[in-house]
Amino acid sequence: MNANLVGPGPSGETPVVFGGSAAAGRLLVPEVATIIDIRDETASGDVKTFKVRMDRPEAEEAWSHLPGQCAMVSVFGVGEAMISITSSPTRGWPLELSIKRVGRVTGALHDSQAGDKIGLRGPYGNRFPTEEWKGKNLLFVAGGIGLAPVRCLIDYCLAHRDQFGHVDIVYGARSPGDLCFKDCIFNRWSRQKDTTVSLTVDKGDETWTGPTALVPMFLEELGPSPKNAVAITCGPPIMIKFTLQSLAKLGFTDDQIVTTLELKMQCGVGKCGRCNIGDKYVCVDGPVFTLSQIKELPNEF
Amino acid sequence: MASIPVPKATKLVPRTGLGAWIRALTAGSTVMAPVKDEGKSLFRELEPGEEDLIDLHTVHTVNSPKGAILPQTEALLTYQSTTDGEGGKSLRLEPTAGPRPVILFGVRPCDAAAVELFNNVFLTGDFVDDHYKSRRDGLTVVAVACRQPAKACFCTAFDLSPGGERGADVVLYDRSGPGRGTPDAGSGAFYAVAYTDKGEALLESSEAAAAGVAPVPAGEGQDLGRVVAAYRGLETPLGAKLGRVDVASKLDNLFESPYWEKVAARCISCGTCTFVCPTCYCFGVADCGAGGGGVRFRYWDSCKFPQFMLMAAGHNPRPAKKARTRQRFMHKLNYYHHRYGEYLCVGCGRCVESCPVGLHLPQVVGEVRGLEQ
Amino acid sequence: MAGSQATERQAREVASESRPGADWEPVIVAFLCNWCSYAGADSAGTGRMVQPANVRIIRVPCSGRVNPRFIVRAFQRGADGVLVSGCHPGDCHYSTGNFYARRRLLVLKSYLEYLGIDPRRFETHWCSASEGQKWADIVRSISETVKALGPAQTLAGL
Amino acid sequence: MPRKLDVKTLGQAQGALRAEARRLLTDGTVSVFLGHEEGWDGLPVAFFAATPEEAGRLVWNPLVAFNLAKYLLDRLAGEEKVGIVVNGCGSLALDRILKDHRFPRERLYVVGIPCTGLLDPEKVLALPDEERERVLEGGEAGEDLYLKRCGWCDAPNPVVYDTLIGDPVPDEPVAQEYPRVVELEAMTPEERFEHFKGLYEKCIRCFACRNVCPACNCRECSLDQWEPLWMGRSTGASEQLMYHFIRAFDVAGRCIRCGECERVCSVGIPLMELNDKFLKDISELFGVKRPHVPADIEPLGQFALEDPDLEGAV
Repeated sequence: MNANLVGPGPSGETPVVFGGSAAAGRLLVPEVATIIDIRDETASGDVKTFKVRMDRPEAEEAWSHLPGQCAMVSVFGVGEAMISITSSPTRGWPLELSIKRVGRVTGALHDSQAGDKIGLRGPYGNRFPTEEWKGKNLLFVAGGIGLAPVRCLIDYCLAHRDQFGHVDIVYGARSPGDLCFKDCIFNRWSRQKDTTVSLTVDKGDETWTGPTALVPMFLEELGPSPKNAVAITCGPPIMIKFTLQSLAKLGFTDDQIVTTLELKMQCGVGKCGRCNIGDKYVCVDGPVFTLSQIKELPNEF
Repeated sequence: MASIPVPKATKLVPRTGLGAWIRALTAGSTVMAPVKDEGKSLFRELEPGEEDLIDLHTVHTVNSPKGAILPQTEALLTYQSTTDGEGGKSLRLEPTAGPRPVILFGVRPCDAAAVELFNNVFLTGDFVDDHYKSRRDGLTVVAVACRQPAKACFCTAFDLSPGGERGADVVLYDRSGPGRGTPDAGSGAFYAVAYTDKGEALLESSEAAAAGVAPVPAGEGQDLGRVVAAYRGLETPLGAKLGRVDVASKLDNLFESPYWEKVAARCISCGTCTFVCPTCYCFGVADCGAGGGGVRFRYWDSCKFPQFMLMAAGHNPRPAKKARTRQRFMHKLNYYHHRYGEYLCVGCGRCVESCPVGLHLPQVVGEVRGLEQ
Repeated sequence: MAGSQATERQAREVASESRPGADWEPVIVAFLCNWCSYAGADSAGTGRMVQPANVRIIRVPCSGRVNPRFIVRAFQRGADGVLVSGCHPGDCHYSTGNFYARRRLLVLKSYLEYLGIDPRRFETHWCSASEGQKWADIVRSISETVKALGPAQTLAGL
Repeated sequence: MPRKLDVKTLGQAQGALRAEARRLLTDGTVSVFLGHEEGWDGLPVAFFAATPEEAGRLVWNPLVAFNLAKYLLDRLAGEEKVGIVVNGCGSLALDRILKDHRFPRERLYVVGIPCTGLLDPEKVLALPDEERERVLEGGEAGEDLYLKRCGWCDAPNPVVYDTLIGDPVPDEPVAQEYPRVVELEAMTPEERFEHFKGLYEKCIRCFACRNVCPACNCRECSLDQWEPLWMGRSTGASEQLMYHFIRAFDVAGRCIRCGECERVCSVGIPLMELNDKFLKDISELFGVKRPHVPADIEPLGQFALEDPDLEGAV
């Protein structure tokens, strides 16, 4: 192996283990996990859902995440990427990660098969403040792959159905083929009591009988009430931008709007100094922010 | 001003005994020290027999000693994946073993203080970076007080001093006190003051005694106090010009200032300032390997590089030099201050000396003071 | 850039095979022009000509495609020798690619020597599709040369 | 038609430069003028005058060592016309950018000033105060105070300009020699290998040498790519070898021998040892007399049927 990996610094030629800290479970060393199933979410295959399990049962037991949190996923030889966890903690293992093919790590994941080994560490980041939402109506607004982090939250809230008021799910994608989690949006969620699912696409096809509208416009047409409500939104930046305007038109205040952010991350634990917006690190202080929190941050995003 | 800790031990080290003392230290640890290299002074690992190359005269090594706790490239783990006859796959991860203990010999008080600023990042919060921690735990810092601060020095602008002990286990003070001149112009001996248990152990060891590290002669105690105080009271040239840095809260309102565009125009987006800086700690993580096995390592990265924030899908939140330049100075003077209550700078002056285009922190501090809110 | 990705990957895989030992065999990376030399190597193979198995072939569209950094990279990743072979000057499929290559590689060869890399580890040849025998001779000759020189520890070991 | 302004001294040149920049900014010929101003510590730093008043801050003295041409790449977007001041080597840098088609000549107004030599800022700063002032006022300076590149300069007069300030200085062709390369060539391969290894090991890979180089002007640098990963992100002699090879080879035949890479290297790596070898070889192999002067087609961008053959060459 390359002898150059120590660089100008103390050479590790005769390593002495001290302090007992060289044991497993070190911060930046992932757990080994296995991909047990891969499912295409979209017609074009650019989004896939990976079901993964950790190889060590103790590690699975020690793991506990809450909606909004993320996992650092490794493909060895390629790298690591921060991925939002798509499955609700109420559903246990295997963990589900829905991933769009965008770069090197996600590309390598898309190229892998069931049985392949990956690395997993986390969960990282804050979470959606669900305990603050007790008794409130929930409005979920998502676009495309933006449903991934929200799906975990929706399942979590529906598992604790009695704690919340009406649940309204507004979801859109570019085309019917780009709608993710078809089982959830067409079957599972709308069967829950007091839950509505409203779908739209930018451009329909011969199979599509539903509305064709951009998510923000569609949302304004639906006209959900801001009264005693929280809006959770996630999607591509351009959709978010206009959705926020639509929500404001509908009367939602900045405190009533929650979203999740993403930036390039290398450590996920607030050390590498990369994912900051002002003095906040998205990895440890986020990814979940209310709109009023975001407005306090420098406009660099 | 923070109160001065009570010394754990004080000794007298003859200049002629330094080599033997360091040789004794090298036996148990890796010693890193400033070494003269073709006109430049560089911090690097001392090979056996190089004790006499140690350069205690040049105030600034070109590089900072931060590599001792955050090497420019540091292996985090090794991985090896295999496939058995039936196509079953397995992956083996081995965290890298802890490093050898390191003694940083002859660092300046500013660089010693910088180590403490790393602690804020790597050892606090919900996560302790144990790769860092094992290096930090194994680190002993022997600082040398500055007889004559360099032109670019401004540690005093951050409440540090040429004789300060922050981050140091032992500080060596030339017995003759601050002053001009060549390395040999000193008195031929250092007062060695240990401020920590680690430092005390270093001074009290039998190896130290064998090298001539001796008790301070009776009756010289007052001189020692006077000498140490003189070092602590020393002013720095640029620090005197700059005064105490006090721009953290002012910068809260200057994120959108057109000033950043102006100051950034000169930047050439190299990483010199970040790499020579003793307090810049941002890093990246990458894998290197072939045939299913390899090493995952972290490496120094720089917010000055355009790719620093580039995301996989192609979005770059800081595509312009303006945003990147602002990030570096805001990080040091504002963001870090918000998070940890102090500035991410120790005033060593390396950015002043090394920036190819003369764009550095004291200048920015001075100019920010003059900006309208 | 898919081509160069493949190139790098191959160079790495090749490199990881190179391990000095008692039964050490040199690893030689050969960049062969698709139109002449690759076909030449092919005809050497189909003609059952005896040739040592040390050469790992990477097919490129033209010797002019061979960026000098490919060659340094191969050495850096542990190759013991590198070979570039293209059409004879004047016979380039793209009419002039190998003339450009000739200039560049000439400069490179001198530079490798300057950097302290034994120039005998790097050869350039012109070999046409019909010259199967010449290819077999080239392979034999460079294999023997590099074998005599021993493992190129220098760069990979840096 | 180029303008010519008569001056006798450096001080007059500075005055004429300010006046010319003021004129250009006032009549709207240019919207910004690239020059130098006095920095915080007295050394000139790059300065971008945007108003006629700001033109008064421009300086011209023997310490203006920094090539400005590369800053033009920051101003590619837009239509604005840019003014720039160059001396001899500065104009080579500018010509490099122009010949590489990286900035349109039509958007430039070039003020040229013949050069009588540049001093090494680092060395001048280290002088005792009085001596420094004397030298900066145009007094005699020892040869060792000059920038290394002045020793081999054969282009003291700007090769591109619209206005020339002062008379061209006597232009004696300097035979290009590469003494350090010759010295290294005389060593054994093992000695050279060890020598360069030491050089790679010292490198902190800050990219200052790349970023300051007027010939390193690609839109996207291959060294920044991840796919393919030309240079690993780990540091150490091996990757640094790759870095310095790629950097030097990519400017081979286009290097203007300004030595800025070497001057800005904070750890003091003599990078011209790498660049000069290419210059020397290109000169010898292909008969190029001044390989550092930008040409319409660079030596490695062309070929000759009678080029030496390679096959079997050792």
